[in-house]
Amino acid sequence: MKAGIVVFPGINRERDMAIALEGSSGRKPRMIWHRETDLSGLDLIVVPGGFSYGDYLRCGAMAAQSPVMAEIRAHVARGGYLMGVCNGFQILTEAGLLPGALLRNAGLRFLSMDCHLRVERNDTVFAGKYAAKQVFRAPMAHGDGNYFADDATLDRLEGEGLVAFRYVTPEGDMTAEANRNGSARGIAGIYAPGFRVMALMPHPEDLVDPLMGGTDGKPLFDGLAA
Amino acid sequence: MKAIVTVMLKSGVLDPQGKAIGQALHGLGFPEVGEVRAGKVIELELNETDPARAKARAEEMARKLLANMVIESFRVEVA
Amino acid sequence: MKAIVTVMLKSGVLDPQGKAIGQALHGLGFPEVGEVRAGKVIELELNETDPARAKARAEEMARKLLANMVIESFRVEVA
Amino acid sequence: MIVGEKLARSFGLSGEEYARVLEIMGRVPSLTELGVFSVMWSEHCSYKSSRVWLKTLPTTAPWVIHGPGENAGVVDIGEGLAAIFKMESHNHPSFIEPYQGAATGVGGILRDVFTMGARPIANLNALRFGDPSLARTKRVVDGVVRGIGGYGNCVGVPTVGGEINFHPAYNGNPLVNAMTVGIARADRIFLSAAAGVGNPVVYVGSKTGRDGIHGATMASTEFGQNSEDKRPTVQVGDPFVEKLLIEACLELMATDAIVAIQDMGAAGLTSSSVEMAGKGGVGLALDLDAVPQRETGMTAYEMMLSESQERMLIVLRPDRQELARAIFEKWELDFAVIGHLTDTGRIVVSHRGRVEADIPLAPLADQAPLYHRPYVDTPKRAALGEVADPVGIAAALTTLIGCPDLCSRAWVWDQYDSTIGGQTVKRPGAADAAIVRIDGSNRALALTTDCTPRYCLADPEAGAAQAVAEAWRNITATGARPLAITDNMNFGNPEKPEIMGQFAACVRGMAAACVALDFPVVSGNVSLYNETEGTGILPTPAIGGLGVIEDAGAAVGLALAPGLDLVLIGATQGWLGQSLWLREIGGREDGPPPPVDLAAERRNGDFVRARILAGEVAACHDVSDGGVLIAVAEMALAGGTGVQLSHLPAGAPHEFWFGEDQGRYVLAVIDAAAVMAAAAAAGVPAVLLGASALGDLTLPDGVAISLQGLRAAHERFFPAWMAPAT
Ligand SMILES: Nc1ncnc2c1ncn2[C@@H]1O[C@H](COP(=O)(O)OP(=O)(O)O)[C@@H](O)[C@H]1O
Ligand SMILES: [Mg+2]
Repeated sequence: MKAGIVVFPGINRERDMAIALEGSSGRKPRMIWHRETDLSGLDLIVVPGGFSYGDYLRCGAMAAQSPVMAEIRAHVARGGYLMGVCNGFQILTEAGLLPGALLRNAGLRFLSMDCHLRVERNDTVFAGKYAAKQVFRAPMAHGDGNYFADDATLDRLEGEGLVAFRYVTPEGDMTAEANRNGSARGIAGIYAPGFRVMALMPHPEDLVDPLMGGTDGKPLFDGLAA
Repeated sequence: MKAIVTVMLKSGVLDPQGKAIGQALHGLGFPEVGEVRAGKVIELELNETDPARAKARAEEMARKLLANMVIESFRVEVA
Repeated sequence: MKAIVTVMLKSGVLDPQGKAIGQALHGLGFPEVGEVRAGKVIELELNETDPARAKARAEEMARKLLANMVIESFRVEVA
Repeated sequence: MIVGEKLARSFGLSGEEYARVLEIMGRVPSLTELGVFSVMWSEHCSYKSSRVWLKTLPTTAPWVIHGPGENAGVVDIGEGLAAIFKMESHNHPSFIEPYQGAATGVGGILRDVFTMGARPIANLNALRFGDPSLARTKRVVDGVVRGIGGYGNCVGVPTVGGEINFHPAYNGNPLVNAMTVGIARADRIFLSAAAGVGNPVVYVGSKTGRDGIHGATMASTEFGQNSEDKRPTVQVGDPFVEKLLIEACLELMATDAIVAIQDMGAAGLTSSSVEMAGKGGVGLALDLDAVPQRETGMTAYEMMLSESQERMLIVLRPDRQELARAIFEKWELDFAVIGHLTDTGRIVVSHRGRVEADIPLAPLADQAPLYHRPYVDTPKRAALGEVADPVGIAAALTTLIGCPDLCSRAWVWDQYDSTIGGQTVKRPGAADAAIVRIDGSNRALALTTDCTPRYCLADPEAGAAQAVAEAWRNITATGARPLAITDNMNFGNPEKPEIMGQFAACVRGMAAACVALDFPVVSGNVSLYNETEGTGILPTPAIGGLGVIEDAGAAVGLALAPGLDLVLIGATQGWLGQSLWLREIGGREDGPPPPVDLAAERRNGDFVRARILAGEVAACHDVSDGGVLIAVAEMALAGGTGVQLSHLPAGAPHEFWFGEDQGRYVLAVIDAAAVMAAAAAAGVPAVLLGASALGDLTLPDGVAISLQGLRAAHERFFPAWMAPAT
């Protein structure tokens, strides 16, 4: 897939994302400054991590109002793929492209450490290179990753199979300890209906090189490379 | 005019910050403290002289940006 | 009773958040917005029936914990 | 305000210094002029007490591109690349407002590095706090850690290492030393000397407010009872603007527009403009009406002294002004031409049609005060003599590994983004030095900060040498080649001869170690007057070390795996003077610190590095605080692997296992015999300690200590201390 990475002021994991995408696809992704409006020719748009607009007011709130969001909506309406990571997840929920919201971490502190994610379904382009229920490691680095949605929304997400990844122990069990930021039902990432839009809080893009401690994140990007 | 927009988490949304503040206040010798809710306040100078219009505009700002209606509610005062 | 403590940065202290909100509002078509200041509001349920005492206690809480008096100031309302 | 000696004194100038101002000016200075002199001649900006000593530090090596004197030090790391790095203190602001003080400290040191053309790739910090049993200490630690994370995480630079000590001597004066490392092309380094009469002087970044006026003066005086009054000077940082400023500056640096560039740090517009013009030997005309202002009615005095954050001053090629403006406007930053260079040799500041300052630059710099302050040597400590072991090895190990100075710092680094950039090969806690690869290369930097202040108090010369040696050793223990250091000299009041004696001896000790280890000083910072009501801090010459390893994949960490032999490199005498064992178990801070044998340090380190690069070493850890058994236990915990110790020391067991003799490493190897033979051939002492295996940590006498119990003890302190009150 031809990929583009949207850069809002304050975004800071765009280079990590580019390295991961290029590592799997062999193609350099296009960097899209948030004032650009031409997204033609792209199959996949990625909204990466960082602190867009300083995370002031609410994480992702200001970026969600940016002009490029209209183009992103059009891209999704055309059937294009969209992925949000960390701040990208926050931006997509603020923009209403995904349901729910990301609240302050339950412990009220920034969390920077590896977590374990369970692949809830592997019949999507994002998770297709993982095994079903596979557990993989990913670094997380966020202050506001506590996924919230009302019960009806959560029930709908589960009912429609839209939960992408959950925080689990290395053995694959959901425990309070494994769910450090306090997310509702341990949700780390979700899909929009149709499975072409996906966002998650942790950073698989920072674990695609044995030198950096592992390649657990690589299957995700291999899936997107096809 | 000045508009003051107060944004609070909806009841039903867990407020760990409010809870932590409550616990800290107990620890500091304020046993009379019951439930605590933490929110945001945004004070806006508006180039606008009509209170009703100022209020309507501030409410529009709150709906568009200042509050996230999935988790928050807001109130606006003008002065 | 209920006490509402509003905590704002002192005037003169840089308010990066207020500044960013102001710029965003301009971009969203609210040119009438002038200076924006962002602060916190803490709503406290108090097991206390005397308004004067409630206010005095909430002020004490603000000084001790809720406000950082180095850079912030606060006001208390009781209801 | 009437300008005179009284006002000058309140600005921190002495009577003599004010007399010199009168002489240079030939008249009574204006308020703005007095402000300029007072900040330029403050200890913080002029280094008036420390300069004569700093000059004696070794600063050159074939790989040093720029030593001290620029915004940061620059070393050649090969492949046409340079590493640019520096450490800087934000001690006083962090005591007054821990979050903002620490945050703006990180912001300031980042600017020192990217102003030279480098993209910052790593942050570190060196922190000292007071007695953990004080509520105040807890608030300061919490605020400082949040502040460092709040700023560093937002700008997107990984925080990869640091150090933390506690001691009551820091109760009223915590130390917050922040270090930034950046990478630039060696032929694209930007300097601060202004040139080209007529060239525009441009202000970029955030607007100016009344923040931190007289911050540099504040950093040059002791705290008294009324330090609360100094509070309005606290600045607030905006890491979001800093991030934009980094990107905008790097974008501009890719063009040929910049003649000179300097960040506005302490003493803001004054020091940046005076230093740029002074270094370039030109004059400067500034028009303050053009300065972007956040507040109304600011005076010239306020604008010249404001320490508002996230601002830079640039001298541009005139034909590139519009190109530069477009870049800063794209990044939504202020951009204003506020003056131009002249041939007058003077700085002339106008505001609202009036000349508010007109000062000759040469005497402002050349006649800045320089003091040979009187000093007395620190008396040598009497030898410790025999100290009996009251508790036994196993109990001491569990106590020590859980004490505030040795317990796990995971609570701290878990709040710092250490992986952003996707280049962090060894994260905090994984190795003695953090390893950060250079994007697009196989090469990596090894980074560490070190100092053992209790050694420096007992013997400043040996203690400072030890700090440099430990930094060198931490880099060596990963397999990297140590290249250079930055330092942050934190001391008490230099007007006291005992304090000045500590300072002088520390510089001597550092210099000796730098020479012996080929590890020059390329940048640094001095923070004096760290005293509250007459009580000074421990002398704390914090060292930030940088090394390079050609193949990032060859770097080793400290995590143990099963099936390896543990070999101790370096001689062990069992030195308990100033050891943590003596303090935590013996209840005494006593005796001389361990001696530093620089020749042995070098020999042992070069031997260890060669073994690592030959692929003979699976894990390596230097022996420092707490001694050999602590080093072994840390390796075991990091790898989740037990150890069966077999070595029976000749002397008292507690001296062997907890002594803090220097120049030592624990290596985990597959072929101990080969390593021991190579050591013997190289004249390097080596002892087989035991072997790793799944299970417990078992002492030579068979006493088993469960890793689980050890881990619980190790990880308890910070989370328990910081748990919200219930
Ligand atoms: N303030 C801090 N910030 C980040 N990492 C830290 C901090 N303090 C300590 N560390 C990390 O903890 C580990 C152990 O630190 P330290 O006890 O100082 O090691 P050593 O004694 O070997 O120098 C190192 O990886 C160090 O970088
Ligand atoms: Mg160290």
